[in-house]
Amino acid sequence: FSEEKVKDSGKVLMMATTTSTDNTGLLDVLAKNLKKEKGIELRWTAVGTGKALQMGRDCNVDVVLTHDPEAEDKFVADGAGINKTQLMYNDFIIVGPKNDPAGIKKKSVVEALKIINEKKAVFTSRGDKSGTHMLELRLWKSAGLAVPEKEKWYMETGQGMIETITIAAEKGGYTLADRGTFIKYESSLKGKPGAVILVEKDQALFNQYSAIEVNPAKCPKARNDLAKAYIDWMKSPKTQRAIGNFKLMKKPLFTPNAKK
Amino acid sequence: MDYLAEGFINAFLLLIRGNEETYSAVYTTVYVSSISIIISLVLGLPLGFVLSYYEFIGKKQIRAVVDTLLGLPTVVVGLLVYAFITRRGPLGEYDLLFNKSGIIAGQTLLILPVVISLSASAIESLDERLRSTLITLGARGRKIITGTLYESRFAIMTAAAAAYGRAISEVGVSMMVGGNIKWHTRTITTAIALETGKGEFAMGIALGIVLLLIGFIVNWLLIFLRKRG
Amino acid sequence: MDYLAEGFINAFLLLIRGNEETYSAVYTTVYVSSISIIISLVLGLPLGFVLSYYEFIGKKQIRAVVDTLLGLPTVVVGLLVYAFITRRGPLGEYDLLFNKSGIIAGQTLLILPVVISLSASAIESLDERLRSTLITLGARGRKIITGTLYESRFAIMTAAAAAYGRAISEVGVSMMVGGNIKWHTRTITTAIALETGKGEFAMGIALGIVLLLIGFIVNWLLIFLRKRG
Amino acid sequence: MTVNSDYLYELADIEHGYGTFRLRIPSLNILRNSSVGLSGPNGSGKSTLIRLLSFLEYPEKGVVRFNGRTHGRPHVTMLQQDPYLLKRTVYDNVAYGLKAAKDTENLKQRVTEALEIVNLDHKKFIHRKWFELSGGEAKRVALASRVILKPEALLLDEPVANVDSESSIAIMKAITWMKEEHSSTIILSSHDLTWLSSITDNIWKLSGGKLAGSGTSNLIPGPWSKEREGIWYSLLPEGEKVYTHTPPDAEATAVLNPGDIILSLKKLKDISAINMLPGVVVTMSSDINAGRIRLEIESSGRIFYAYITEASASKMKLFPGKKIYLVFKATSLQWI
Amino acid sequence: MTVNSDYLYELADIEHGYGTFRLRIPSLNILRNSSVGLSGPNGSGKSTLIRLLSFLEYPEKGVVRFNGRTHGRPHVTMLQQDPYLLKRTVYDNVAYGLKAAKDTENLKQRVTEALEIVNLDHKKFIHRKWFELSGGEAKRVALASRVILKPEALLLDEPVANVDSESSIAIMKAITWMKEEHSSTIILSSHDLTWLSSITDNIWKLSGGKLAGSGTSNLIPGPWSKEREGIWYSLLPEGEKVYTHTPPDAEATAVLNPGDIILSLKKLKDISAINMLPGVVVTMSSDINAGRIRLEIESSGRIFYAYITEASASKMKLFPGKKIYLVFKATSLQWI
Ligand SMILES: Nc1ncnc2c1ncn2[C@@H]1O[C@H](COP(=O)(O)OP(=O)(O)OP(=O)(O)O)[C@@H](O)[C@H]1O
Ligand SMILES: Nc1ncnc2c1ncn2[C@@H]1O[C@H](COP(=O)(O)OP(=O)(O)OP(=O)(O)O)[C@@H](O)[C@H]1O
Ligand SMILES: [Mg+2]
Ligand SMILES: [Mg+2]
Repeated sequence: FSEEKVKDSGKVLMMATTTSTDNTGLLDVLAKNLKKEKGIELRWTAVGTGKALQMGRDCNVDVVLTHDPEAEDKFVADGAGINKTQLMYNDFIIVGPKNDPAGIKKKSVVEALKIINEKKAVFTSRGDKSGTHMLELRLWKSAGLAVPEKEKWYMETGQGMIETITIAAEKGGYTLADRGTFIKYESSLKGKPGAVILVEKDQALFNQYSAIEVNPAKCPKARNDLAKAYIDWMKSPKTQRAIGNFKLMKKPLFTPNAKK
Repeated sequence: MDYLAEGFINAFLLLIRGNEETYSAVYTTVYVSSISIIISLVLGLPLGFVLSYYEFIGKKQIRAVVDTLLGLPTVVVGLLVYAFITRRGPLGEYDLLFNKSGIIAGQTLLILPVVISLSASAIESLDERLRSTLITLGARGRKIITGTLYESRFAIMTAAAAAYGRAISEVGVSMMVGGNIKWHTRTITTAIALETGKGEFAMGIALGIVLLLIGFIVNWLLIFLRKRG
Repeated sequence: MDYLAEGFINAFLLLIRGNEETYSAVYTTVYVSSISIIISLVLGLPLGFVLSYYEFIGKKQIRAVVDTLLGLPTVVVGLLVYAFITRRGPLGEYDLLFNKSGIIAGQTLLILPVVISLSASAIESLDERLRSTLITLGARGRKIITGTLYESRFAIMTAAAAAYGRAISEVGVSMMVGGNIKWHTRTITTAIALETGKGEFAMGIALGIVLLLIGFIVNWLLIFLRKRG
Repeated sequence: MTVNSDYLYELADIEHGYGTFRLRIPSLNILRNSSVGLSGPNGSGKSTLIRLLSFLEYPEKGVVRFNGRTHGRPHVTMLQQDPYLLKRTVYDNVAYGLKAAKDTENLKQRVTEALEIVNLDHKKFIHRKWFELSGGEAKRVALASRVILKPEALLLDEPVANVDSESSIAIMKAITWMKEEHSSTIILSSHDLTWLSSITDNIWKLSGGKLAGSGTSNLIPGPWSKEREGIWYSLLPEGEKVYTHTPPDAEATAVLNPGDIILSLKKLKDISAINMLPGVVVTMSSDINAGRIRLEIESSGRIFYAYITEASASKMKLFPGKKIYLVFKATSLQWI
Repeated sequence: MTVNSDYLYELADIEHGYGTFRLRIPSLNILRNSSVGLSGPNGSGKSTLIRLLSFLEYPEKGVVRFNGRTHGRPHVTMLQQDPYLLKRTVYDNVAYGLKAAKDTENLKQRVTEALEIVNLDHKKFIHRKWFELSGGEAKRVALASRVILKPEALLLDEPVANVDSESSIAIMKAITWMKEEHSSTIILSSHDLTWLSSITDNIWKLSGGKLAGSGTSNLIPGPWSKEREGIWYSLLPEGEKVYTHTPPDAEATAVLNPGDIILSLKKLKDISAINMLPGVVVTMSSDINAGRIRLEIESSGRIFYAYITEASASKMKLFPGKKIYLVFKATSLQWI
């Protein structure tokens, strides 16, 4: 088990993050740079935001990178984390079948949700307390609607983004997705996607990513030094530029917005 | 550790308070895996018999393939079935995807190797004199199969228990083919995966306990069939 | 359907071109599951022997519990192990989480019931005269165990194959306890889960084929041990 | 269809074997409704031949014809040497064959009868499980489950090994009854020649996979060593020599017909017979051919069979324990 | 420690059974370096007693003392009635016990010797697999794997069932050699009383789980019916009646000592003995007690054993097949 000793002696930073950062390949690029520039080895486990925060609470990681502002604030308020730092955002979209049977194309988010509710069009929900799911719940609220949990047309998939889009496409329904994953979805289907973007660029659809250090007071074994160094490095102009330049299918995925 | 205690309490509450969501998942789990196990036994036991009783060329190779399929990851089975029953697949028109019948197809595929391999092994362990006894007593064809299976009934029951265990505990097929759709195709295991993904570890444990309870009831029933001890 | 064909091609390319990531996952898978199976056999075979050879009160009940544990979902095992080895858990100080040793612990827990139940069933199917033969030939203690296991060696090998299959195909423990960390705890199955999560179904199938190849090699080796046909 | 309707079995040019063992039978016909015994040392091929006759195995070369056809499974039933009981009750074991044949009329009563035939008290045994039986009881349950089928050919491999003497008589009577009432053809193997000859029309002796004369022939196996030109000998276990003329090969087995042996109370001199072995009478038993007595004589660690008439027995005052000489010519040994 | 060093086994107040069967032995002692035979009908408890003596099972009541102690496994070895070969080669089967005892000096040679003792050609058999053997060969391999252990007590349950006559002699000699050279105590069961009495010092007869006299006693089981006051009878299979005085209960089994039977060529009149059964001599064999001949006489479907001296045998011109009468008194029947 010799290689596993590295974790204690060397500079190994353990991070819990959401699947979107991992699936897009952004972290692979950043981790390579971090190793080169700072000599820190970044290891991450990609899970839902809920699970990522729970792993932070359990002191199993040193830093978390997530995208659910409310849950993050609670995490900090509970004393599990410190120094929440905004790093970047991407945006959400509503996707659906090309022929758009409910007719939500180019509508605002709130209107689109109202129409879907009215027409009882199929809508698939992540239903997994991920950042995306939490945003969706907030959106139903701001549309003045109760979450249609028990409606037949409202399907909770309890799965990842790709699966949820896939299910929506199979069922000819709509869903809320992050742009990065959707680009990935499009690319894997080689230009014959079962769903297309119908609603986008709405202010309400911004998706903020933040990093939080796990509280060293609660987790004495956590490598807070590395966590701090990592966040500082993420905030640095060079890294911020790298985030902005990261592209998939020639489309940028994330917009850096760390405060100087 | 807290999760464990909390999990036990939750499991208790779920069952006592009659949590509707949980009962729906329990129903789906039992329904889907019971049908899968029945289909697998009906198909698998005769195949296991053939694979152990007769001598033919390639027998060992087939046996190695079946034993290899014991290590088929559930996600891969899920993917395979998905490829066939997706709308754009060859069986797309039957609307199996995201339905219980899709899960049943996948689980059957998954546990068929278990039934075949373990029943073949059970029949191989039988006394060599059984074959000649059945034949000299005048058994033919189907009678030889049923007679042989009956002689190895205790080991066959273990094979069935192992296959059932694999069916109720698998998550890859149910997730990929069933889609974990609430009230419809959500099984206990996909619910566990979901809760765990949400970070609700105690709830995951609680559902795990519920699943084990189901398994225990099934195995307890089997004990009454194993009269001889 | 397209991605099945594509999957085959990809599997071929992965292996031929010597994809480093894939080899790392292959190594982790083989390393972790080999150690798990060895530990499980060392612990499980004697327990299986005790559970079938001796008569004692509660034997049937224990057997029912073991058979129930065959249906333990991998995620639940993952959660259990997590609860113990999380930094705040009783074994937190040993730093097992997100390490191979944690996965090994979880897989061992997962496949131990398989080894116990199937080996107990194998020993139960043995001729009743074996016991008195070993005793009258002067075997005592450990010699009786090894003698008995040797007599049921073909069925025990099937038990081992089934347990190995369960270990290399499981994803819940590796994901929850190992964390699917690239170059480190990523196994083939967690890689498949990742690729599938990304929608890279062809890649998922490709990795599944790689996994099956490993299983096939292992089972092919076992065939040479099964001399008698 | 049948070439010769007198024969139930016709075997031609049979060859069959495992490992180094070969059963070779150029020709053997078995008359319908006869009872044939098989004897011979361990490993001589009795069970192998019985398996071929019951169509459990098919010979590598040659054919076994049953009623002129090359298969006969439904009309033949066989009791293995080391029978196996199904893991069921005695009743279910005995009834199994009839149930398999869907012939379930009066089942209970027929099972009861079959148990009585093998001398088992049905009240005591019918509900026992397969493992609740002693060795001889298990053997008899297995026999009952064959007898109940009333087959055209009944093949029994050592039916009375492990069986007590009273049940042996009962089984003997049951077999005779099967032969007479149901016209069954009976083929039996046994090491108990007394029992076997009391029930069979004739006995075939097997040795090393070959038919070595009929009846209770004596076998003298090699190796043969040269004593002088034209005279070879084989050593008996305790050192006496049996002489013959040049054997076909040094490992050949010779057959000595019991009828060719002369018994003498004294050592004879100046006679043409070269073999003169000292022996002790072990048992005397009545032969099925009335008026003849079968003797088992131990000589130099080997049992020889010989026949004697009742008249000469009382003239010679022969009784078990008496010392006598076995006299026979070198040319009496025949090669197989 | 040992109370009486002459006895290897001391059994007191033994009770043991399965289902409805009970073995009850109030007392039984077995002399060191003796050879004891067990006979009796199927299901009489021979194998059960042998399992107790080999410490494979422990009695429900009472104790089996071996050298004064209540356990003796390492010094005792037993051959089951229906032996099981380990799934290995013949060599590994025979060598297994010595390897288990870590006594591996000269192993190869000792295995070879053990095979020769049971009359198996080691060159032919040593490398065979367990399934490449005929019934009698398998039995002898199992026997060889016991004999090789040279135990203090050697228990053999029907060692010569399925074994050919030449090997029976070889086994008989091997057992005698074990007894003489290794001071082993030998306990054997068999249905072949001729063979058994040629090798044992005395034979215990079992019937329904009880010791029913020693030697080759005749057993007459119930049920008993009342003929008239003080006279009851039991029916033999073919209708003859055996008379006795009032039995203890209607199901009791009576023992008739062979020495109490008088043989007569004619039906006798006006004698005090009430029983006069017609019978036919089946076999005559020499008894280990020289000068005595053991007779098996069939009467009414049952075999009776009787003894006769050589002198009276030749006076009566007795030979197998002869019709005679068995004469004995009602009071000769004893109850067990
Ligand atoms: N499966 C097998 N593989 C190899 N050799 C075998 C096999 N079965 C039997 N033999 C050999 O074939 C020969 C004949 O066996 P068979 O059982 O016919 O003898 P048998 O006359 O019935 O002897 P027994 O009196 O001991 O029952 C023996 O030498 C035996 O060792
Ligand atoms: N496991 C068992 N359960 C119930 N009854 C049994 C069991 N084993 C033996 N018996 C019965 O116990 C009695 C004695 O059996 P045992 O084997 O000692 O007889 P045996 O004298 O050796 O007979 P055999 O000559 O047939 O070998 C028989 O009536 C048998 O049916
Ligand atoms: Mg045989
Ligand atoms: Mg017995």
